[in-house]
Amino acid sequence: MTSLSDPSAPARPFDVHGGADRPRKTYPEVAAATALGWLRQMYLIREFETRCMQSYQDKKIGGFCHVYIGQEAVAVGCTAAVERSDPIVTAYRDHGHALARGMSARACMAEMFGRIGGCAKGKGGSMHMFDRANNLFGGHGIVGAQIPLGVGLAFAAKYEDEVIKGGRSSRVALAFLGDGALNQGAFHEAMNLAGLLDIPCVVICENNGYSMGTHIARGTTMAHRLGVKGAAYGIDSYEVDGMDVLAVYHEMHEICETARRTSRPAFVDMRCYRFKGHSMSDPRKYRGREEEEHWEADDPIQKLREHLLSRAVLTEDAWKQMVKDVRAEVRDSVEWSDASPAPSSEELMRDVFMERWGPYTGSSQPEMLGGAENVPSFEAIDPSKARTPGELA
Amino acid sequence: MTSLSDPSAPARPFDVHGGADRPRKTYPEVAAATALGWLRQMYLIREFETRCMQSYQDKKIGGFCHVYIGQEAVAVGCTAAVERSDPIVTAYRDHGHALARGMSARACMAEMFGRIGGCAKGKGGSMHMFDRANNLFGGHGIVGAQIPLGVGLAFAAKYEDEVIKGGRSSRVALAFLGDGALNQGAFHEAMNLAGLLDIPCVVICENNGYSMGTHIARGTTMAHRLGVKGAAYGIDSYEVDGMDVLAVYHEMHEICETARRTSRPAFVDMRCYRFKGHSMSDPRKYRGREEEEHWEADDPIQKLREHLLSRAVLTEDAWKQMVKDVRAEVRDSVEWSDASPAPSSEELMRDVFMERWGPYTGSSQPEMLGGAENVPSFEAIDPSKARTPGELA
Amino acid sequence: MSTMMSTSPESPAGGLREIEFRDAIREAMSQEMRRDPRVFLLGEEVAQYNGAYKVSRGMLDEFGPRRIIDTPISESGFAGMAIGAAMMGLRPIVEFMSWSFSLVAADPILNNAPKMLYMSGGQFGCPIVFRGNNGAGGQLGSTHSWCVEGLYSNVPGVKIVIPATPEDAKGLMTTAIRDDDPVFFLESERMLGMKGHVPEGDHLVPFGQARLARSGDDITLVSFGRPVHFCLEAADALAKEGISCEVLDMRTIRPLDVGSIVRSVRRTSACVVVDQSWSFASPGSEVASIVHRECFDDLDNYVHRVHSVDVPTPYATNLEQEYLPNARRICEAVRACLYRA
Amino acid sequence: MSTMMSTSPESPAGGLREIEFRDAIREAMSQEMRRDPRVFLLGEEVAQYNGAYKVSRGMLDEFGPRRIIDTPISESGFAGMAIGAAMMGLRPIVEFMSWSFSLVAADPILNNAPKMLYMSGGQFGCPIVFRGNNGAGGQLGSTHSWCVEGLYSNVPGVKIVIPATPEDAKGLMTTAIRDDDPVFFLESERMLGMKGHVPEGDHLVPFGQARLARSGDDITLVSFGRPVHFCLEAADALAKEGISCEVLDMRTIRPLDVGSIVRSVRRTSACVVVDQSWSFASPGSEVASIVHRECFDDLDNYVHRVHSVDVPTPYATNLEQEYLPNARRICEAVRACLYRA
Ligand SMILES: Cc1ncc(C[n+]2csc(CCOP(=O)(O)OP(=O)(O)O)c2C)c(N)n1
Ligand SMILES: Cc1ncc(C[n+]2csc(CCOP(=O)(O)OP(=O)(O)O)c2C)c(N)n1
Ligand SMILES: [Mg+2]
Ligand SMILES: [Mg+2]
Repeated sequence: MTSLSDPSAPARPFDVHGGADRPRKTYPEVAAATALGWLRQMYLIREFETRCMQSYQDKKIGGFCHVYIGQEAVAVGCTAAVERSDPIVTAYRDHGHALARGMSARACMAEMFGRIGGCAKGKGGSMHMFDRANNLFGGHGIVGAQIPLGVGLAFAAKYEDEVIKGGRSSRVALAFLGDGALNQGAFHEAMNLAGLLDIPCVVICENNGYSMGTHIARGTTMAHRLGVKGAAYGIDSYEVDGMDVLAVYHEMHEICETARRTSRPAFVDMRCYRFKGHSMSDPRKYRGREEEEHWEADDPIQKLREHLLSRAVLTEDAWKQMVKDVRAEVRDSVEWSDASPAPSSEELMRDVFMERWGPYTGSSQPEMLGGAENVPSFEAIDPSKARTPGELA
Repeated sequence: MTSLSDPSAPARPFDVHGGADRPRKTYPEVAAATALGWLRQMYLIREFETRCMQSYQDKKIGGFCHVYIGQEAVAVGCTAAVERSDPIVTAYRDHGHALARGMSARACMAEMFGRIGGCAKGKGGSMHMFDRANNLFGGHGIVGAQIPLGVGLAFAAKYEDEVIKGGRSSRVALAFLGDGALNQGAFHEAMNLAGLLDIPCVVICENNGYSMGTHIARGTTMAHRLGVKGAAYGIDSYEVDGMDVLAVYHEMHEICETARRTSRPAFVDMRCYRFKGHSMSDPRKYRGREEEEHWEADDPIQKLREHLLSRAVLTEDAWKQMVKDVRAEVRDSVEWSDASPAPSSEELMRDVFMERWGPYTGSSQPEMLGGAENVPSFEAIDPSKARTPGELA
Repeated sequence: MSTMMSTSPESPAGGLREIEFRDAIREAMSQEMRRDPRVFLLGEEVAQYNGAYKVSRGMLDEFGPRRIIDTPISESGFAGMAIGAAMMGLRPIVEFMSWSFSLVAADPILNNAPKMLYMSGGQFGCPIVFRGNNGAGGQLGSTHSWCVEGLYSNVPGVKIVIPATPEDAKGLMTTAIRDDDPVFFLESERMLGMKGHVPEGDHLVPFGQARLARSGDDITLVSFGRPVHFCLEAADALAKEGISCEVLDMRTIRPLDVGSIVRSVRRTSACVVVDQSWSFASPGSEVASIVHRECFDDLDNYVHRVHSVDVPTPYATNLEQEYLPNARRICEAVRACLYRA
Repeated sequence: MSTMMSTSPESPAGGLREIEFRDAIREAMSQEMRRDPRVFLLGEEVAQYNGAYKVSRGMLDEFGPRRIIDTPISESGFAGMAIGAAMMGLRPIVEFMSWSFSLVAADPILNNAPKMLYMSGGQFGCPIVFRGNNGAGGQLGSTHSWCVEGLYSNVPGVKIVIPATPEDAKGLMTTAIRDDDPVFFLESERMLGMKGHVPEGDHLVPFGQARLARSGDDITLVSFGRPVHFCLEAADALAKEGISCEVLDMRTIRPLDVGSIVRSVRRTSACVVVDQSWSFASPGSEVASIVHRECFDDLDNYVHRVHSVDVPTPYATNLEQEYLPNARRICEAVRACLYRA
């Protein structure tokens, strides 16, 4: 990682011509099983997203669909660097985070198919992947809106640890955002709050160089030195190579452990690239094929695969088997989603209020915040009553 | 001025213990008439605000009333540093800017009295001083909201000069804000836009150390080095001593001329202090009398007065005369406002739409933007017609 | 099965003790904070300054800075932060110094809080209370006088509470804090100093049950929040003309106690809605539309409506008075509705 | 004295040329930009990308980057900036990629633009057009499917335009750009590809004049924007049952052509409002309330209303279809209103 907090560090222009030729640091190896696990996860995301694109063409998926191809190392490396009890939140390009966090391909795919088997019963859609059991607090569709939420997650974790349990702050939250979200007021206000109140939220800008068709330098001042965006709030900033899962894991582990220990926020300029268009309708005319090829040559999956092959942690046969397994898993998710019923008409009215329908406990019993006595809700007023003529007394 | 763009400059804690003991730069003298004019303007503001406080006690002024006492050098020095054709916009603590820009004490006072003679016919109130003839685009009540407006003023001036007239950008806009407004998303978005689009807006943070009862360090990260707030957008930042009108004038003149020449924004940390409470209801328990006395010893009016006395530009007699004149002017503004009628009932419905009532031309014929052909409005639809049963054909 | 209590100043249903509206809100917050460590308060000037309007006076001393939290002027940021905390299971109370300042936070409070449960398929609720001054204060001008119920009540997934008495302020605030869903709690700067009998200890007033503020036979006045008092004033004046007004204080407009309105209007056959928000697409228009639907054959005249005038809020005191609903305009509407104009 | 034209596809009142809805909007913008150098367009992806929905396709080429301006994702910032520019006398057109993203800009668009003239006592107007997609697209989910007229129409000082045909899109956009006041122009992603006859050259449609989309005798359907087409679909179906529907396309809801509604309802004695916003405190409730007021003695039944269901917008296609107003639900409402259910 390059600490960006030192503002006298040389400016680095956003590297539109790919990371392949960049000088690389070397990182410590990780256990074989861990590395193979990452490879499988990254490949699962890649395959999954490929199938999403196809299913979108097949009109099984509606609305907006933003695939994560090219950025797999970021979600996989970041989630590996923290505990599952550390809450995370992200934007609408969220399938990768969901799968990396442990959501089943079935629940994720069925959500996009708009089926009852989806993580949000088909009511959220592609941009809104939520997974309570895995502490994924959603994908969010409004650019920047999830950043204050992420700060709130870290605030709550710290509050629970310190105020309710009387112990020490033990968790960090990860808030992911795209580079385009840097220019929303929500980013600014959230960063200042985190810096001011010592909130251990790690704000990760997945800097893929573009917000839709806009190159970062056309939308964001100081795009070549994003560290100033953290420095403005006294928050330590780091640059991380998001095309290399080993780099992501090691750097993020150190950053997150520092945040955990000091109970301070951090800001990460995570350099990466989306290989596909912004969404399904984007012909990518705003960038050259040459630029894309440079970045494709830096494919995080290929790179890890070759690395593991070269270290004999992986064999060609094992890889083939992995490919086969992952493809089967993704195919299964499609078949399962096809078979999953659409949500019933009652679902239309459900989940508007807690008191009326109760929280969803379909797939997993959520861990509630501990420490607080279990306060019984005030006797519920059925809102349906309020809608029909009642009695005065 | 201290350029804050060099981030390796030493941090300067916000100087709660007054500017009186600070080392001072010396600035070139200005013409006697100019200096005397500033003294009179500053003293006019002081007297005017003192009468506002009294009139508020007398219940002649309602709503919120935020006086400018202590900060007079800022409005006077800044408006002196630019042309009257350079548009300005500010927040709700706006009487000083209005008077410095040339609004009559009568129009300003009558506005607060809620009378038809007020600059906005009594419909705006203390927080909303507008003066088209003097290119004052309002005081604005929502913290931070005026900053994007200010950027828009500069944008429009440049657009008119360059796109419509085909010439060169010739004006700057001044956007004033309080230190508390630094933490609104509007500040962030406006700064990024100005930096990105080369908009010659000078953003002036009147850093009086407090937003209501909150010391800047309790609300704003990096309060001791606000230059980072400009640097985050690639905008040159400056610190200026706002308790010294000579300093304000000279520094702001240079800053604004640079902005004008380069068509670039600038950010100014204008160090000052409000001698009174946030508004009429503030007992100022959040700061010590000692701190206040330190700052009061740095009174910008006293300082200029003594400076001019020492240089024999001013005599004690002339000062007494000035005091007398100003007091008479302020007294007159109160009497005039007392005599001004309340707005008639018709004013309640007027000025909601242009087409219906036409623009206000009461006191001055506003200069419209030149260059564009004078496009006649589409034949007006009287909204009152739409509110009563009409005819189909 | 809903019940409506008559609480007039003569019959201190709230007990003998009289406290201010602001104290009633504070008492509810403090009692709930003692009861449940997940509850905390944040907002501008709520802690060291004791609240811009002294609603939170003394709370910092009792609960300390970890639970009574001063924020910068970043409504969007701290509203969003509180929503995140609520998703984790905390129960934040967010003070907007004024609801007029909530427009900069419209996205988190309208796009996140009310939709989180639905978008997540029931996984993440949002037990949060947003509260602050709403409606015109005294001459605060165009930007500071919002009646946000005119805007926000269109949105499903929130409960909107507008208390009119100190007793209800406490009872509804307690209910709001214990509620598992987002609640918008709308106070009035003009009423914070109003005194009333307020029960000590636990006091809960359910949502969706109107209060019978005055019973009468000739016409039903439907209102909520501060204008309830204008209705009572008008009812007094009209009584002298022989017109007997029933005044319903809705207390919450989401949910709305349609049953109580309908039952009253079926009896009186006439209805005036008094709503301080602007008229177009307001809670008042909704009530009118509902009453026409439910009481179509009972009504002797269409539902008359009294609102703030459809212009930005003027500063001048005479214009502001003309702008706001007031007893005079209510009396006129009642007479017109009863064909006595 | 207002006039309403019948423009059905059979009678090409708009001329022979057929173009898409998006082209009609662009044509109005381009013509006005040629005519008046003060007009410019800004927003996300409007220039180099040719518009996220291709409404501004080719405009960068014609007008250059000084007048077709790409912005960062800073709705509050660029809306405020454009308002400042409008105060200076320019005439900005601000594209929100979707009105759903305007919530982060609620303060500038509701607190500044509509109040500037009033707060300044008539000194500074705000001639600005905000435009973009409004309402549900196809399965865009809870945060991206706002019908902002449900919220924003409560506010005085803005004009709200919701065109239903390409011809009107051009005519109303031209009027909007020449208007001296702030205009919210609400398009629908679902209709951008719709083709229609659109006059070449100057084409202005006045605000506050409804369009008679179909004439009929038994009942008046009042609608605006996309649901107008659902009404026409329902009217076709109901014609087979012997029910003759008049369909009014309001075109603008602020100002609202009350006269045309009233005249029609006085003749038909029955009215259904179809409004895709949520029901509570919506334009639909306002229309219902007004019709009850103006036609109290003419109505055979209360005004029936069809809205989106009062829940956050669901993603699943079957739920979204149930959620939105549609021809089936309109037919049911019409039959119920005419006691034919
Ligand atoms: C407030 C808001 N404005 C606009 C949009 C439309 N929009 C969706 S994604 C996007 C681009 C975001 O780019 P970036 O943040 O870089 O994320 P990436 O797509 O690269 O992951 C835009 C403009 C939105 N969803 N929310
Ligand atoms: C968005 C918003 N939030 C809150 C307020 C209430 N408020 C008015 S002034 C103020 C303090 C502002 O302090 P600062 O910006 O430093 O200006 P100063 O009063 O010192 O001139 C606050 C919180 C407001 N007007 N707008
Ligand atoms: Mg990006
Ligand atoms: Mg200040």
